Amino acid sequence: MQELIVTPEAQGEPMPGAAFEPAIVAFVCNWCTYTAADLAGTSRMVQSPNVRLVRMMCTGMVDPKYIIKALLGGADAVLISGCHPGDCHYINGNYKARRRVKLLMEILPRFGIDSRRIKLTWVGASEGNEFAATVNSFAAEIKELGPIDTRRLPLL
Amino acid sequence: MKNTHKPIAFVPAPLVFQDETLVEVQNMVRACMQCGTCTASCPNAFAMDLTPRQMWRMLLFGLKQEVLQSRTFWLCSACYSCTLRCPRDLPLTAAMAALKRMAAAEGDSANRKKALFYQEFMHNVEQNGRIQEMGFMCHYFLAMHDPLLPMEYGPLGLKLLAKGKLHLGGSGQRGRLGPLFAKVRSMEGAS
Amino acid sequence: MKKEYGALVVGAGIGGIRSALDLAETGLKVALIDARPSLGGILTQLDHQFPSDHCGMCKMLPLTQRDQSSQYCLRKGLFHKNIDIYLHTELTGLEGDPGKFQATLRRRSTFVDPTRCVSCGLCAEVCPARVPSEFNAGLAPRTAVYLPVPHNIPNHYVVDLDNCQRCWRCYEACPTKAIDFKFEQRKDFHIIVATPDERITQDLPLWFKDENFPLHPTATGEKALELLAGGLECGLMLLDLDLPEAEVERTLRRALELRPNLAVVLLVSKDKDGAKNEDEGKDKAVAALFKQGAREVLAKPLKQAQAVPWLDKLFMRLVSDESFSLEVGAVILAAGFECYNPGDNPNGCADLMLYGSHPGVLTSLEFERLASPTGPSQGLLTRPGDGKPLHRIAWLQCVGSRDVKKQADFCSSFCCMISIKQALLAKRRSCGEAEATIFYMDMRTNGRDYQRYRDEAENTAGVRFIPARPHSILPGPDGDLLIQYYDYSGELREEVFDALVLAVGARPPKSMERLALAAGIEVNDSGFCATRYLSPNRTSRLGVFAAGAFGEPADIRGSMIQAGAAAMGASRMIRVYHGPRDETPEAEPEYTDVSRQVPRVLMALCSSCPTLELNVNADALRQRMAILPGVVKVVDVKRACTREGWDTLRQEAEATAPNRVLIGACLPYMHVPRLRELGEDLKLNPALMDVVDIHTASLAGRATSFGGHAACRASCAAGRGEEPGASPGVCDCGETARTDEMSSLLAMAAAKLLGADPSSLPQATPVSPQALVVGGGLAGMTAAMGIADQGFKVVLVEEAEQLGGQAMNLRYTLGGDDPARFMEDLIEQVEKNPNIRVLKDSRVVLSRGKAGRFVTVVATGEGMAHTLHHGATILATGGHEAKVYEYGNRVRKCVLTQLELEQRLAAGSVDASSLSGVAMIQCWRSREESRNYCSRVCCQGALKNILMLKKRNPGLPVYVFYRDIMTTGFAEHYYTEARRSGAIFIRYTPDTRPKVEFKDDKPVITALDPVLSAQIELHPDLLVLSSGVEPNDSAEIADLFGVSLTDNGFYQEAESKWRPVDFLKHGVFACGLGLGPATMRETLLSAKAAAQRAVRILSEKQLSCGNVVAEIRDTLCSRCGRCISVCPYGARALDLDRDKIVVDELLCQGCGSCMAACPNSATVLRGFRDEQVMAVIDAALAVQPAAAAGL
Amino acid sequence: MGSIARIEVKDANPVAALQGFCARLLADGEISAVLAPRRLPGNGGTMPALVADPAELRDVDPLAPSFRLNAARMLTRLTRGTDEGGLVAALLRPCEVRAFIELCKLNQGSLENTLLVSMDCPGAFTNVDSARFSGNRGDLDALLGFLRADGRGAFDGVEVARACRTCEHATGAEADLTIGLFGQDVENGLLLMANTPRGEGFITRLGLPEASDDGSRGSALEALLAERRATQEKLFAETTAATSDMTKLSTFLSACVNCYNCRAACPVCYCKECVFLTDVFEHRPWQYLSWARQRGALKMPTDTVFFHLTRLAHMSTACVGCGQCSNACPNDVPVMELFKTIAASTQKAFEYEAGRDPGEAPPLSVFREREFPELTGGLD
Repeated sequence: MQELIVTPEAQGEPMPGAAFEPAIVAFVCNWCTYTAADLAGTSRMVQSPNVRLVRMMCTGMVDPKYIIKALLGGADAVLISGCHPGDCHYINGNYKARRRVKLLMEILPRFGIDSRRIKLTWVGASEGNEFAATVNSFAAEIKELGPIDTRRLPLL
Repeated sequence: MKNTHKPIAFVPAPLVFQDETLVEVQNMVRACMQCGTCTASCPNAFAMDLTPRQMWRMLLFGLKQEVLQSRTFWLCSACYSCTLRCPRDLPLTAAMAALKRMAAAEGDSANRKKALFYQEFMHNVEQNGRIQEMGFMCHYFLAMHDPLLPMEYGPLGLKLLAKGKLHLGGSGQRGRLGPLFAKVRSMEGAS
Repeated sequence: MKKEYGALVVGAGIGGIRSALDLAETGLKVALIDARPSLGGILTQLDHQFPSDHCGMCKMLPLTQRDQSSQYCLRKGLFHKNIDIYLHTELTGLEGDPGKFQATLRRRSTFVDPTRCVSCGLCAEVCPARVPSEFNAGLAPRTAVYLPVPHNIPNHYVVDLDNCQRCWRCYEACPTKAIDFKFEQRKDFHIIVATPDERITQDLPLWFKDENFPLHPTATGEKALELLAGGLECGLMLLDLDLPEAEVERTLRRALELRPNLAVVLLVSKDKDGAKNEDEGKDKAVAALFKQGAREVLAKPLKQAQAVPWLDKLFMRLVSDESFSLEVGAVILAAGFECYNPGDNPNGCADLMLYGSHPGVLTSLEFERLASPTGPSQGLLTRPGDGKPLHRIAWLQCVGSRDVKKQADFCSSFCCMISIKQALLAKRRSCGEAEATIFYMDMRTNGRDYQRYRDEAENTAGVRFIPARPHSILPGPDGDLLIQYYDYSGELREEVFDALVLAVGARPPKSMERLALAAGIEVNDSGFCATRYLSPNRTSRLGVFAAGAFGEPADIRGSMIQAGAAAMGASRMIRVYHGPRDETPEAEPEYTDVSRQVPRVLMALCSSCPTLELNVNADALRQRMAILPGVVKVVDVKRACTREGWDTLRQEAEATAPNRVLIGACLPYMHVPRLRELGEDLKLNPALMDVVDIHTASLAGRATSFGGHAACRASCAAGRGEEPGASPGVCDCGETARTDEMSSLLAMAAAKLLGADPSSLPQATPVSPQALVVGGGLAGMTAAMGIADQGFKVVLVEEAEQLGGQAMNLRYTLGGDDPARFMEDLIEQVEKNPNIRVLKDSRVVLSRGKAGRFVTVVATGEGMAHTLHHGATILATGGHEAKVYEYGNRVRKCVLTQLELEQRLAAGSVDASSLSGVAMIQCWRSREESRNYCSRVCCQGALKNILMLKKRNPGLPVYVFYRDIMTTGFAEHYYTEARRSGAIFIRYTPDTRPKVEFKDDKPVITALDPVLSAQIELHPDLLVLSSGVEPNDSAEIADLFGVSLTDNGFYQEAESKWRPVDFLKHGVFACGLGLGPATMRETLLSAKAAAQRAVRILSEKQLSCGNVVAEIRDTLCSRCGRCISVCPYGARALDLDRDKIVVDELLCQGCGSCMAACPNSATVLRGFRDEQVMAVIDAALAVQPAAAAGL
Repeated sequence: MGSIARIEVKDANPVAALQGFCARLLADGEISAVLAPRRLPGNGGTMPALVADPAELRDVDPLAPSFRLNAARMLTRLTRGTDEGGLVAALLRPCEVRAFIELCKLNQGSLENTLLVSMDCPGAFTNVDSARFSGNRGDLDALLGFLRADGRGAFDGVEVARACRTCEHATGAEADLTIGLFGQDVENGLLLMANTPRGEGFITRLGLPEASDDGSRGSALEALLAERRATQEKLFAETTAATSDMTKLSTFLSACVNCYNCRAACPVCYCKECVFLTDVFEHRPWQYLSWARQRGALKMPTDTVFFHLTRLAHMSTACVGCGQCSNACPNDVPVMELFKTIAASTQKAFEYEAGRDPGEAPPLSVFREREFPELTGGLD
């Protein structure tokens, strides 16, 4: 029986007293930010465990429907992180990402999805500490913001 | 004394290479790239009317007379810090000394007067084997033909006397440096 | 077995990497070595580079055949199929001749086994040594066992033996036993001590008793030789010079015959009061013995505190270091340069600049580290020491450059631009509040876009440029700096600054003498490698080439072009001596077509790394992975990174015959190259395999301690009063969180693999092995020769009636070469070369196609039209001297341009001796709004003419009005010569420009001399204007080939630093004056670099595209054209006659912008289809962190 | 404003006058056919028809307040690619003109091959109501009554569609020619105004008598627009309140059955096949099961809110507010209200107005180096 759900506890009641742990999907570009993430990982800058990195070739590839899919699929927040403007391996991928996130920032907050749940940031290749700080502070901010209300919705 | 050099207009001399003495000094500073390190490192620059850098510039332009009128090279007390720091490795202190010699030889009466101090000083050392301040001062004041000059140096002289710095007279070293001066003269003669 | 390589590249900085890539992409095997333990040279320490103030190193990576090389940030590391990288390795000898060199290399061991080290950092925590870190330019300390560069992957620690205190704590602390000092080999490392001195024979055993080396003291040489003859496994022999002279020499010779690689150390008694000549005798003897093979000298009398560590380190060196030799066709030296250290003496300037004594005085490299997020202050610009934020910063130029007294009569050419960049960086970091001041003599911004960069810094960002040279830097109030300087008008100024950055120049690397000796090349008087002006990429030895900044200090763009030229030289040398590459390129491995099969994923978890078993609930993980959709088997593999581990993986894979393979291991980048092998064995396309890093996840939320869950479980159980080993119960050490994270990482990777597109790639496009070169000037001809000599056909199209172009107007060069004869030889070679077909008086009419398959129509003078099929195009349309119609130029006889003067002097029509005075005006109508760039050649042109004039008439007064003399590199020497010859240089600014009138046909020039602030009036016979360089009209050529131009009409290259001769449109390259103003030397270099880039395409029989490439599902496409405008590489076009949008697989770099622009995914990116990404998002969210699941 | 001409109306029948106007257009050699609303036999209301023979113009009734579908996509098919079939004149409502301009920016049609004739749009009834309005079945008096209401037309209490009541682009100034209705004595004459050079050319060619706008049209228009903006504000407020969080949004869209009719009717949704119909959204059984297990329960069909949000992201910057989505929705989901509200804010954010200017590039096809610093917290 093929089964995507991998945590038996998923159905059962959550551990008593366990605090809310936000689930964050991060779309990171394969060049600068992924290097910073590796750097943060190998030099042990403690990162919150509930950020899942989805490696894209460039932030210019992040389609608005991925961000909507993540938020509707139960992600409490979405982080899009790419190279600084001018560093992009594909010349101008990050400029496109900025416009698409601007469009989503005009649409989704009107439906009660807090604008702080979508974050666009630039992280350079050697900014391991910057990446760790961004991820940690983002996770803390979302943790305090609370779970997104789409998770309970039967309507996907 | 602030740099009172007033802007002058000039037409650089067409062929600058006839005057050998000028050429000799020019060759010392020809490679100057006007970086200003010499002016900046000179402890006496505050008192100079032309900064050393401007002087080298005028020298290269062939403005011999204007250079000789300035006091800059007389104020050089040969501390060699400019030569030490010049990024073009130019013999700047030697150039200042050459200018002093040139001023003493060809300069106008004012320059010759300024050279008197050095000539009397050397003459006194040659005679006495060491500097005899009293003898040297008498000769110098006589040569300067300026009755008021001793008055200016009066207070300084008394202070030196109090400290026992003035050697009053009579010394066992008379004429001892004679052969040295002779040798130098023969060498200068030959060069 | 001696390894064979096409080329050996010495030095893996950006110059070395560029040369290696340029060669490797043409199919040659390259050995890339570097003395440092890490890749990237000085660029690992620089995060921002002018003129774009951004990094961009990854743009060097290959564009076609992308999957043969690494596709991630170069700071992490480099992998290419044809490049083997040897780090910590030096060249010790080079014999043989071009085509068949024997290079002997010595690899200094790092004492850390790369397959075991998981870079957990425990060894560095216990190491007591503290040494200034080279990576952070001495601003922060590092330990003796350290991580050379934080970003590299795989990131292994390295033991720096020279600073190691041999306390062996790191050896004990290492959890995976990766550090190996070879203790066990001490007992059979026999040491023979041949010395008559009893004191030594008694002391040594005492001193070394706990070092457990077997010692064999012998009184005479013969006894020592007997021991050796008796088969003693001897590692070291100490030979005392107090033995009779002849005996010492005989013993040494015999010993080396018996044991060729025996290390012999001479004991020389240097008693203080010994007579002088006795020492000389000894020195001569020692020198002779050295020639015979003695290794080192140890001064007697020996002291225990000094002898024991010395012997330990010698032992470790002898045992662990290895020396090996390679057979190579050509050698490229790219050892780069080192920054001048103001602190070193004799020629340091620390006393003047308070460097080292005042924390506020930094070198530019230290400032760079301060500004870098991996730097000591995590990128905050604060003063080392008291941490005061840097607000008022001063830069001082030419520290250690342009300084005869410091043996540096050259200009390092990059420090001016670095200072401007750092000033802008400081301003941006402080949102504009920081005040930046640059003290300079000549601001050398002579790159094509550099003048605009300086203007922007000066006018918009507000950086102050002061033409003065501060003389004394004094400690100011509360830790600041007091800087005194005389400004141009002679006023003494004094300002207080927080920090002073010394723009340090370039120095040859410290190992330069050893390298020059080893490679047999000559060094010029400044210590850099000697290259000739008209063959700039060659060193003095045939077959050995100079790349990057090794020949002459150069900025990144210059290094890249030099590296490309060196690669071309090497590639031509290899092809000439090896003949055209006969062996066919290995056939493309054919993979079984699995597109019809249901996806079956084999998941292999590398279970051996210590953190996995301990920190994660491994069996829960395996059980969850087994029920993932598509996963048919989950297997454990022990140490996947070793050969045996890999074999077990292969057997498992052959057994289950999956059509997807997912490996969970540490350091994925190390395994990715291996997938290619696995793919060949399993006949499965490597694109259907993936490696995911589970090691970092296993450490999440846990510092570095390796207690792991077992220890914690015990403590948890104890805490709850149960006896240890009871049922594992709930424990809060985060094990469940880590298991969740790891299973979601694996689930995500599996989901991505499930959606991978198994259909075969679009078939490779055959390449027509011919090149088209447009423009027959110096650049075009050199490029054509470069390609033709490597065995490819070239068509050279020239508009004019004969070849030569602008370079024909030159008569002599600064270095005294004869360009005219050089051009004649070149033209003759080009016209006689069988591979080159020259079409004169002809123009390109039409061109279509893409990299590898261009079709161009060329119309010749007689009206004939040739259609040519070619794989690469080089645009070398060149430029000309700018037309200046002011001040009587072209009207009056007494006004010339520099070029005309040069031609007339050479032809003798201008007789220098008859002249009474010459005036020159530089930067005439250059570096101003209409032509806001420095034309780079006119300063050198002016100096050339001055020196020629002065040679013929030393007394001739020459006055030069200039703004900044742009003589970068070794041309600075001629600026000094010109001044020494008597030329007077008068600086002017755009608003105090010299005025020119004419009185009885003679120019009269009035101008202000800023030094004397006096008006000058000159009456020269001749006025010479430097009018600068303009590109030829290439607008038509540009849009024929689909490339763009800058606003000044030069070619707009893909990236001004990292791809200086490429265009964004792949397959089209540019070189020569068309790219930007350049001297003959630079034109030759850019032409050779462009030739090598073209050969990169022509050397492939067919060009296959990368795995990640865009495809179009035509039925869904409504031809709206949004994907065409959004593609940065112009890889998509609307095919009008078939009314379809088509993708050019070669141009497409797989960035995915088109996919996000298309609303109904009519265009998809292989490997990142919408379903795949959405499945990955689902998998990421499916694993709810336990607490939140039930909400 | 270009030159103004006057269309004579004989025996108080403006429809016949416009039919005559179309006949004169057809008579002009350059125009090969006219696309105009034509009355359907039987149930009343009009559908666009491509009339080539002037005789067939008799049933053409551009003034009828019936707006069954947005003709913009029709016109793109007539004008795609190079000019094969000669010029087509199109009598369109303003929202249809603006939708057509947006589609031309996406290379779906071309402005060169058509003469756009628009009018002061009095609005139209929803499909259901328009069938019951006698004016749509040739009752001239009812139609005249409707026209005289200057955009506030109604019959026995039924007003025009809500989309029209909140439309502030009533003048069709983006077309080549505009027929002036507001504030005119429709029984005697209509204005014809030229907005573009091509319009000017046709006016002179048609030789209609000169006319001058005595300002009555302007004031009538001003009054109407003020009213419509007020209703628009009310609509926005109402919709924003109704969809202020995801739960409210899901109830707002709960009647949706993923029939994607709103996408089919929408003129600016130009995709051949919506991505939600392609294989991208054909989920495997185990996907549905895992979503259901994750949430406990799962409304089928899925991807409803996802579809509407994605469609908002794709075309909210191009939405012209024509209301056809609500018109086409079988389950009366207030789609128009949602899309018009969101479109207003996204277009304001990019300072872009759909259909305003053919030369203005759509927001997501243009990217600049330095913009929207607030998005990344001023990070450069």
